[in-house]
Amino acid sequence: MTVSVHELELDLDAFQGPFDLLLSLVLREELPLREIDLAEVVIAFVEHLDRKGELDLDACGEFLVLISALLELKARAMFPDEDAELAELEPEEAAEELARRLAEYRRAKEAAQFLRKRIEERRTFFFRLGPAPLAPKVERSLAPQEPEKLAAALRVLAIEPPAPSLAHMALRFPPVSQFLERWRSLLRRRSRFDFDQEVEGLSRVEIAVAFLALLELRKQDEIAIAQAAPFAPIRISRADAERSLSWTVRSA
Amino acid sequence: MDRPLRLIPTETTQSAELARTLEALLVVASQPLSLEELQSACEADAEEIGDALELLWKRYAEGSSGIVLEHVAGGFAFRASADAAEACARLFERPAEKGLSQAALETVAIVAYLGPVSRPEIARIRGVNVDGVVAGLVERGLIAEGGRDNEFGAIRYRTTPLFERVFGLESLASLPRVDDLGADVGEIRERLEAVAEKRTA
Amino acid sequence: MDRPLRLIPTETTQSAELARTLEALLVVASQPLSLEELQSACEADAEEIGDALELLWKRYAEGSSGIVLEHVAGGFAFRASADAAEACARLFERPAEKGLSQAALETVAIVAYLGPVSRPEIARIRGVNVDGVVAGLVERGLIAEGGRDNEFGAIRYRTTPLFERVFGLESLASLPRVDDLGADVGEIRERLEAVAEKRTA
Repeated sequence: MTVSVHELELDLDAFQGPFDLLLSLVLREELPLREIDLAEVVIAFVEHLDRKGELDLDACGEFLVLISALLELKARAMFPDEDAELAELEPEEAAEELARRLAEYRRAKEAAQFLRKRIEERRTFFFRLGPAPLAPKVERSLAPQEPEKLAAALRVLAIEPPAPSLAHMALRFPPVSQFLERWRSLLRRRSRFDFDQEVEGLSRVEIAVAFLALLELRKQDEIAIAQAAPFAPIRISRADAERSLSWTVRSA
Repeated sequence: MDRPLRLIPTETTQSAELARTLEALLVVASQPLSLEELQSACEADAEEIGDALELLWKRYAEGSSGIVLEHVAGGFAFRASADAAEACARLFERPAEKGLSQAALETVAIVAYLGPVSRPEIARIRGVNVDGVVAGLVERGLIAEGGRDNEFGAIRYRTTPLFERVFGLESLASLPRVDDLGADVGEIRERLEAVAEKRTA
Repeated sequence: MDRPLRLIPTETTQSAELARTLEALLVVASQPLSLEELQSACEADAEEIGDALELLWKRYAEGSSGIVLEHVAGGFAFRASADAAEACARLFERPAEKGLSQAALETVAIVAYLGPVSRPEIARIRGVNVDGVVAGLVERGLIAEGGRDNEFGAIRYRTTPLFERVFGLESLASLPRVDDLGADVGEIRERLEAVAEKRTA
C-alpha cells in the first residue's frame, strides 16, 4: 500500500490541507466541488511525484481513479437538475456544453473576485443613498389630455356586466386515446411532424389533450420530442428515427 | 502660496479637521443630523462640534458657496443655494407624463361629472377601494377636498383648476356631454350605481 | 485677503459661478449626474461645464475637503472623504454592499457581464437555484428588472447605476475583461512543462 496519494498536501484557493481531507469534505458535501480547481490538484500531484524522484505506479493509479471520480462529480454538479438533458446530448455535444459551462462559471468567479476587491478598496468611501434631506420636491406634471377621455371613462363604468356564462359547464374533453391513435397513425406514415402544424385550428382544450397524448407516447418511449428554443415549433419524431441534433425537451 | 507663515493655534487646526469630518457626514446624510448625532459620530463634545460648525457656517453661507448649511428642526443639513434654484428646478423636473391610468381616469371622471363626491361614493361606483387612487389624484393636484357630506360626514372631492387646464376645459360646464348615460347628474349616478351592484353580485 | 488686486478674465468668474451651481446640484442630487444632465440643468455647453468641473475637481479632491468629487456610474457625485470613514461608519450603514455573500457576488457579476439575463440563465451558469439570491440583489438595489426574454418569457435583470456606484465603476464598460480559460491553461501548461524539464534534465 502506497502512501503517496494520502500524504499529498494541497494549497488551493478554496482548500488547504491533505488530499484525504479534501476527499472526505467533498463526499460529505461540506465543500462544494465547484469551488475546487482540480487542475491545481493534478499539478500538485505531479510536483509531489517529482519531489519524490521515483515513479510510483500504484500511487499514480490510485490518483487517477480518485481524480477522475472527482472530475465526474464536478461535471455532474454543473447540471444539477438537468442530468436528463445532458444524457440526451451526443457525447461530443455534452462535452462541449460542459466545457462552455465550466468556462462561464469560471469567468463568473473571476468577476466576483474582482468585485470583492473593489468593495474592499472602497471600504472607506461613503456616499448618500437616496435623496438629499433638503432636496427640492419632484413635480409630477401631466401632458394635455383629451376631454373625451373623461366621457369614455364614465361610459366604461356604465357597461352592463355580461350575464353569467354557463359555457364552461359544456366543456367537453376529447379522450386522450383519440389523439394517441391519431399520433401513432401519423408516425406510421411519416417519421416526424410539427406539433403546431398538426393541431392548427383545434380548440385550446383539444390542443392540451393532444399534448397530453404526446407526453404519454414519450413516456412509453415511442417518440422523441424536440424544440430548438423556447416557443420554437415542437418537433415530434419516432423514437427509432435518427436523433435530432437540436436540444431535446425532457419529460416536459 | 505666497501668504506669510504664521503660527496657527492648535485649537483652530483641530476645529478645521473636525469641520472636514462634519462636511463628510453632512454630504452623506439623507436626513438632517442633530448635534447629538454629530457628537457621537465624531466622538467630540458639544463645544468642539460648535466650533467646527462655526467654521462651516461661514464657509457654506448663502452667497459664498453653491452648498448652503441649514439649521432645520431635525438638525443640520446641506441644501442647494438660492442662486442655483433654477438649475435645481430643471434638474428635478420630470418629463410630463403622457396620461393617467385607467383607474385614475375613471376616478377623476366620476369626480368631474358627479362631484363633489366622497370616497365611499366613488368606491361604490367603481366597485373597488379607491383610497390610493384618490390620494394620488390629490397629490397631483387634479382633485381637492371640498367640504363634507354633512358636518361629520365623509370628505367630498371636486376637481381643481389644474384639472380644467390639463383637460383643456374652460369650466366643468364644458365637459363632453354624456346624455346617453342619463338626463341629469342624479340619473347618471343612479345608473352607474345600479351597474356597479350587478357587477359585484 | 492681502493678495494684490488684478483683473480677472470674465471666463474665470463665469466658471466660478457655474462651479457654484454645480456644487448646488451635486449636493442635492440622489444619483451621479452625467455631463448631459449638468449641461441641461445649467443651460451651459460641454466646455463650460468642463471648466467648472475642473475647478471643483481641485476644490473637492481627497485630502483638501471632507467632501470629495468622484467620477462614477457615468456621472459626477459627491462622497465623503476617506479620512472621515470612521465617523461615517458610526452613523451610516451600507445596506447595498453589507454582507454580500459569495453567491450574491457571483450572481451580480453574471448580471453585470452578461446582462440583461434571466434567472434560468443565471441558474444555468451557477448550477444552483438563484431565486433567493436574485431577490436579495433586487432588494439591495444592485440589480433591477429590465424587460423580458420575449413577450411572455422570463424576466431579465440588469445592474443598476447604484451597482456601478457601489463598486466604483465609471460604467459597465470599465469592468475588466474576464478572459476565457486561456491564461489559466497557459499557466498550467507552463508548470507541467517545468516539472517535465527537471525530470529529463
